[in-house]
Amino acid sequence: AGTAPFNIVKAQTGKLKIGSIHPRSGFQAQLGIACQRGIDLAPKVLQQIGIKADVEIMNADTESNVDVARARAEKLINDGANVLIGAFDSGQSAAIAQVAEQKGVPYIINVAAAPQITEQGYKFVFRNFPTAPMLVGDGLNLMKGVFEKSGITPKTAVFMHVNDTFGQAMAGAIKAMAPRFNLPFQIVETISYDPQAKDLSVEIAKAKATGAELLMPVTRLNDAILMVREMVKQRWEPKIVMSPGAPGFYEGQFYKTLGKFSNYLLTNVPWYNPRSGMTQKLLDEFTKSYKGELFELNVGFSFEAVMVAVMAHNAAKSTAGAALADAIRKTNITDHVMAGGPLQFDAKGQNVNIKSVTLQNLDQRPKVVLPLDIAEDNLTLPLPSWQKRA
Amino acid sequence: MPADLILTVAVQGILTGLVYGLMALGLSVIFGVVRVVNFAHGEMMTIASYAAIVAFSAWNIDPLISMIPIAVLLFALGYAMQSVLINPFINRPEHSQFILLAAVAIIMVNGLLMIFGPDARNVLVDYALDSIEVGPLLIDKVRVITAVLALVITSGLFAFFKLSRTGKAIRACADNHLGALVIGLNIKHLYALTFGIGSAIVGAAGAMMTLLIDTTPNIGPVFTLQAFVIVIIGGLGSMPGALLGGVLIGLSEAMSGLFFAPSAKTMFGVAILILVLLFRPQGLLGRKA
Amino acid sequence: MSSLVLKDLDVFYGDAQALDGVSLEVPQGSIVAIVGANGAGKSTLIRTIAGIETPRRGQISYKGAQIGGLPSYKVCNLGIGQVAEGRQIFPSLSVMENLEMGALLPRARGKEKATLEEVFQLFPRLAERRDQLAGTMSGGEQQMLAIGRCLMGQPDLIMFDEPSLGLAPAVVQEVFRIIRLLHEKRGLTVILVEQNVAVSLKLADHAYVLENGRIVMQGSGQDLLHDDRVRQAYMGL
Amino acid sequence: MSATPLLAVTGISKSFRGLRAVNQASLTVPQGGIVSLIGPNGAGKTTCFNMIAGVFNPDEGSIMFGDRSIAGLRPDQICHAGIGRTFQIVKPFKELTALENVIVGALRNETSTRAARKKAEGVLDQLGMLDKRDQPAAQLTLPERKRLEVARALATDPKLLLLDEVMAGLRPTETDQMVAVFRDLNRKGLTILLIEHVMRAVMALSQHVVVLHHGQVIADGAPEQVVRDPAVLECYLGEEAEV
Amino acid sequence: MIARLLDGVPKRALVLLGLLLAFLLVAPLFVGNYILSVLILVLYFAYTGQAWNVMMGFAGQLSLGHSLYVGLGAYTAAALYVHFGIGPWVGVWIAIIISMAAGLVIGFLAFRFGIGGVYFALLTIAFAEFTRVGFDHFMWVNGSGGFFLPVTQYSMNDPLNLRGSPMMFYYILLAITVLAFIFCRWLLTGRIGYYWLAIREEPEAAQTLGINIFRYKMIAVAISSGMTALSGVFFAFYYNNLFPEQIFSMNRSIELILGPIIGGVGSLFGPILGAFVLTALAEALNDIMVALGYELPGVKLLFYGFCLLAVVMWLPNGIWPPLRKWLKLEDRS
Ligand SMILES: Nc1ncnc2c1ncn2[C@@H]1O[C@H](COP(=O)(O)OP(=O)(O)OP(=O)(O)O)[C@@H](O)[C@H]1O
Ligand SMILES: Nc1ncnc2c1ncn2[C@@H]1O[C@H](COP(=O)(O)OP(=O)(O)OP(=O)(O)O)[C@@H](O)[C@H]1O
Ligand SMILES: [Mg+2]
Ligand SMILES: [Mg+2]
Repeated sequence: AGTAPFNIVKAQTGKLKIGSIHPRSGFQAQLGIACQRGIDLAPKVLQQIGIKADVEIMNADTESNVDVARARAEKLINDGANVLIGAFDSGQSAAIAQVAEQKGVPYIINVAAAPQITEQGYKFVFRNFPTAPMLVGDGLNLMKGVFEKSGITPKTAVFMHVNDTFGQAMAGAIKAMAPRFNLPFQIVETISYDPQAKDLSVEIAKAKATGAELLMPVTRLNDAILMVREMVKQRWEPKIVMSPGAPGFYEGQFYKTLGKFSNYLLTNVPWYNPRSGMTQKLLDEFTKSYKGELFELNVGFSFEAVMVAVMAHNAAKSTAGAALADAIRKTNITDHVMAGGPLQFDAKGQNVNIKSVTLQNLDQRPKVVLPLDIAEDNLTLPLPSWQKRA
Repeated sequence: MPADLILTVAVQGILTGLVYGLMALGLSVIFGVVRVVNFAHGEMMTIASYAAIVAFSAWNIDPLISMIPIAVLLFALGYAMQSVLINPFINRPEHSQFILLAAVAIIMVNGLLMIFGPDARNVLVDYALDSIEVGPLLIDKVRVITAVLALVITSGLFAFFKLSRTGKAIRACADNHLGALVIGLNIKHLYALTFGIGSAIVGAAGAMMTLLIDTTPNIGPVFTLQAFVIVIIGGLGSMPGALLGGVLIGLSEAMSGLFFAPSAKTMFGVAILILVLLFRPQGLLGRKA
Repeated sequence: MSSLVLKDLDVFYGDAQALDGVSLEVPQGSIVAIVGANGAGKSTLIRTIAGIETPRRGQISYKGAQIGGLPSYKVCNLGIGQVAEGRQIFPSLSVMENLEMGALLPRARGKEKATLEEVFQLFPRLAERRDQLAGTMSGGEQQMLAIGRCLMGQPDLIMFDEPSLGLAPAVVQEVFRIIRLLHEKRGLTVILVEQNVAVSLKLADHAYVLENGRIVMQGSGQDLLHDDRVRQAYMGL
Repeated sequence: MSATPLLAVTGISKSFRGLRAVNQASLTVPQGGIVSLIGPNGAGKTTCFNMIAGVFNPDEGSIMFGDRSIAGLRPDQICHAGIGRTFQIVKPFKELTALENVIVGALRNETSTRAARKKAEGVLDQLGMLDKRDQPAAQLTLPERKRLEVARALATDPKLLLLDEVMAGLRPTETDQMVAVFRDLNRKGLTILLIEHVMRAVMALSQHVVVLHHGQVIADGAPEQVVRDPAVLECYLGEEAEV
Repeated sequence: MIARLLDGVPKRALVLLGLLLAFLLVAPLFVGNYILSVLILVLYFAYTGQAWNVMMGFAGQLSLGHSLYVGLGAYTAAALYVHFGIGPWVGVWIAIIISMAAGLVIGFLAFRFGIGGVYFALLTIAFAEFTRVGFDHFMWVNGSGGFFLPVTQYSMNDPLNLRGSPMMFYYILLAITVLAFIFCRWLLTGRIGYYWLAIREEPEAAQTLGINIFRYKMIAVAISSGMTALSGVFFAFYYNNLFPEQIFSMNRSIELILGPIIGGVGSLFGPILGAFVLTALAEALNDIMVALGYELPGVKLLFYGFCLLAVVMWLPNGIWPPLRKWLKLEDRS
């Protein structure tokens, strides 16, 4: 239905046109640009590791806006994109998914955690990123590991989360799943704050007053910075600060801004496998191209999305949507960048093998401390006093 | 709930509120005279913040000092904006002015985005994370400094408008455009001056703000909205009103954050706004038109 | 000596021409009346002299200097004051503040106190109401305020645009008395635009008749007062 | 004069922040009459009008229209009761044409816009403004706008018309024309209460004159009688009054 | 009634209007999916702009919080559909009622207390913000987590449930827009139109001519909010996911009113023209940027800002009045 009779007949073979669609302006610009870096590096790195990458990348900017995301997706497809990759944000991704599905163009979501997107019955939509429940499940599991390894078992915890789409998805998942995990602590207070908050002093004062030993934050970058700063000012030192799977603590800006105060904070999050050879290649190339920028998960997942598309193209030897989608569904990449099992998609198009790691900020950069088989450094707890830091 | 917690939060709320008030003051001054609602208010403040950040990162100048040249810079920007862009719009309908300034805001945001990129930037002075202990209370040092400065600037401005010749002439212009022409006031200059003064205040506030929060090109609208809320609560055009409004908002946000859901605290500010508009539309300290 | 000389003035509002080749002279220390029907362009003429409208063509000189195209604040500061049509007071400022505003011109600085006394003498009502918001005063009171405010600026030449409009007959007489007084006692030059043609011609040394933006007739006040055409068209006689 | 006057104002007062603008003023307008309200500037004439027309609530006193009390009604309700008014400081609908301005008034009693248009044209014609029908009100001169005020009010078919200085700024010849128009309307049954400083019009039109001073009625009677009243001469007309 | 609608409309205008409609009717057959989706956006903004224009352009009440009505409409219809299986064509009435109720509450509060101008505008923003934060916590529709409508493969169109291809959405929206145009013309040429304009121009004078200004302002708010709710319903079923942060945001309110302001406030054709111009401009800019290979984020919006600026500077009443003059169509439409 709905296709125009005079539409150009699409080329069935040849170069794979990948439409990369991210929020590169507007309030999510920072993250969209990080994703874009992973995409831009991909063809070169893939060639280097011997994967034929006959691709052309077409870029589009969603302006952090759902309507625009949808229109840009239409435009990319109209201009001949064979695969779409994007879009960091759940709302925008959901809008793009519909367009892709309708036009029969495979869409690989690199980052976006709202579980509903892969529950809506799409045939052309794939996601190489965990859903919020997956994130939380992994996050809680790793927590137990952290307690065990450090020998510190908190009795009380405060859960603080940003009240946006992502924060609420995470809060929902924690509420639903925590009972099943037999956690040693009790959540004595849940504090949610507005994503546009410019000041978290009240929130921290409130949290401090509970005397909790564990702080579990679900943040974005800016509020993560605000939060830690406020903790320093109010001299609140819980034994452990550990994010169950949210951005913020491991981002470049976080380290730049907070310096020594960024250290020892923990995040359980899907991450690149530092032991993987492919990761090293990508990392080298990244450092060369973007001096001073931090290599993090958005870059990794975006790179992998291109890899999936490229390998599917190589396998299908076609750029036709259905053939590509079939090939993507059959994806099975054991050696890749992100930690976890082989890169595969289930019937709903969800990669279920992604595994989180525990990151700890040490020397002002994120280091994998758990699981031990890929750990880069040792876990250091409890959180040292703010004022005594050198 | 422990009393010292409540007290700490209240004090913090009031201090923050004073800085909010200063920020809103710029909007109020401009509206009070030029009768133009500056929808690019938050964006101008963002420009000031970036100026402070550049001054700090390039020459290591403390924002509390760079504040002065930045205020001058913003004064020039405001003066120019009024004389070139806004002046032809003085007698146009509100929606037309609104679009003009919305367009200016779009240009500013995206200009900043192009120049500075989307990353959050900030200024880290060595006292940024210090606190002052007052009995059982732990008060943020930066907030105390900025709040005091906000009070000083407001008083200065107040005196200017009430006592100085130019200040009074500006008020006359606001009242009757043609009347001012008839008695030989240089309206264009006075309006531009006002816009400049309002912008200079915004500039000072923006520089200070870098000590409290991180700056991204997109934070403008939030501040614009907040400034509106404050100014309307206090009374558009009333200078003490802006401070009062700021304090009320700061305090109500702090208290509602403490006693209710922090994520809903902006609702309380808006709720106060709605109540004020309904029962005292001219604002708490505003004069009836 | 002529203090104000207009030569071949053309003024437009958009495409519509309001003044068409207007030339006139106002001798120093005289009263010049300008009469004409509604919409003839009298107010436009005054606004143009005051620098509020810009002429498209023609020259205006005052005391020998070219002032055409100067902004209004400069013109005012040369000593050309006006009591505008519709009064144009500052409604939300007090009477006192309104008067102060009149004295902001550089040329009036330092003389505020004395002038204020004088104004209050002329208009005791203003002294009574000094703290009332000007906008809440009656039409007549506002007219007095407008004149008072203009005087605060120390003008040498005052242009009155329909000063009697909407005033009670006694006040109208009072206004004309004051105009004459200002003229005689202070030697002010006066340009008077009035619907009350009979009175203004009686008062005037010289008068011009404006029709559709053109000067169609001129002469001494007395001559025009007895001119049949004028009597018929403007005085209903 | 008929038994019940059309408008009977008894003892109304109004204060603004301590200033007593109208003080126990009373006046009556008989059915079919023309009454003038005169007095020095600031005497409270417009304020009286505003109370009759529902803009202000009188602090005290009663206003009867026929046998109905109208004090405290809203302006639109006053209009529905049958009183039309003009504003001293004119308030035209600037972006609408002269005709459209009058149509708004005419819709008060007409059910269709077509009928209203027809009626509005009639009213404009009556006031000699038909040639200005398609000009936006913003482009009219002040006297024209004053006439537009009258036309708009007339189009609502009032029983009583309140005119606030509609002759100001007119040349004597034009004043005479307006006087003729009002005489004509009056002959057709319209009752008029007017505020005017132009004595030429007051003398020519009114059957009865009320003089207000400091918010109080100081004289009330036939025109010739009132203009000779020493109090009126002193406070309003001036000694050397030439009418 | 038809006679009244056509009263005073020049023949040329009718012909041009007919041509435009014919063009819009056949356009989907000739354009690709992308252009079609752009046209949908155009119609969407044209319709919503028209709805806003009733309040601002006709009755003179500046609302900067129209996203409130879009959001309420969208959430109501979507929630009814998801939770109770009530289809959009039933849900839309409830959505309209709820939006109208919200509009009437705001209107009542504001107009009873004599709030107007800038103050009214800011009150509308305040209410929209208030509602946004409220919906962030309204778990029945999943709070800030976002509310998702089920999406299925579009194998066939189901207009009854508003499920189907863009083509279907296009024609439905076209029909709605045309009806709204006629409806507004009908309003504007009638008693209510004259009364609104009078209130817009000079409320005090309007009142002395017997107009109950409170009532007519309330009617304007009710009609405008109700019409806007419909656009929200459409939004919900077209995009299938709703986030309070986006649908109630101030940016959306601004986006909605740019069209009519650029096109020409108070005219019937202004909102439509404005929607065309703005959407086309946005798309064209995008193409130009891509063609130039200019990748700096922000450039496009920057340019957009300059274009807006140019329009307001040099065409104070929007594009339509001068265009109308040029087309020699002297009528208010
Ligand atoms: N701001 C304006 N814009 C457009 N036209 C104007 C403007 N002001 C005046 N006009 C027009 O210019 C002409 C001259 O107007 P002006 O006000 O000078 O007349 P006037 O002689 O003072 O009349 P009146 O006795 O009514 O005051 C009139 O036709 C008037 O409609
Ligand atoms: N809204 C108001 N607030 C305060 N004072 C007012 C208000 N309206 C009128 N007044 C005062 O009430 C008095 C009477 O005013 P009003 O307008 O009724 O006078 P008027 O007789 O119509 O005079 P004029 O002939 O000059 O129009 C004046 O002194 C005026 O200053
Ligand atoms: Mg004039
Ligand atoms: Mg009066």
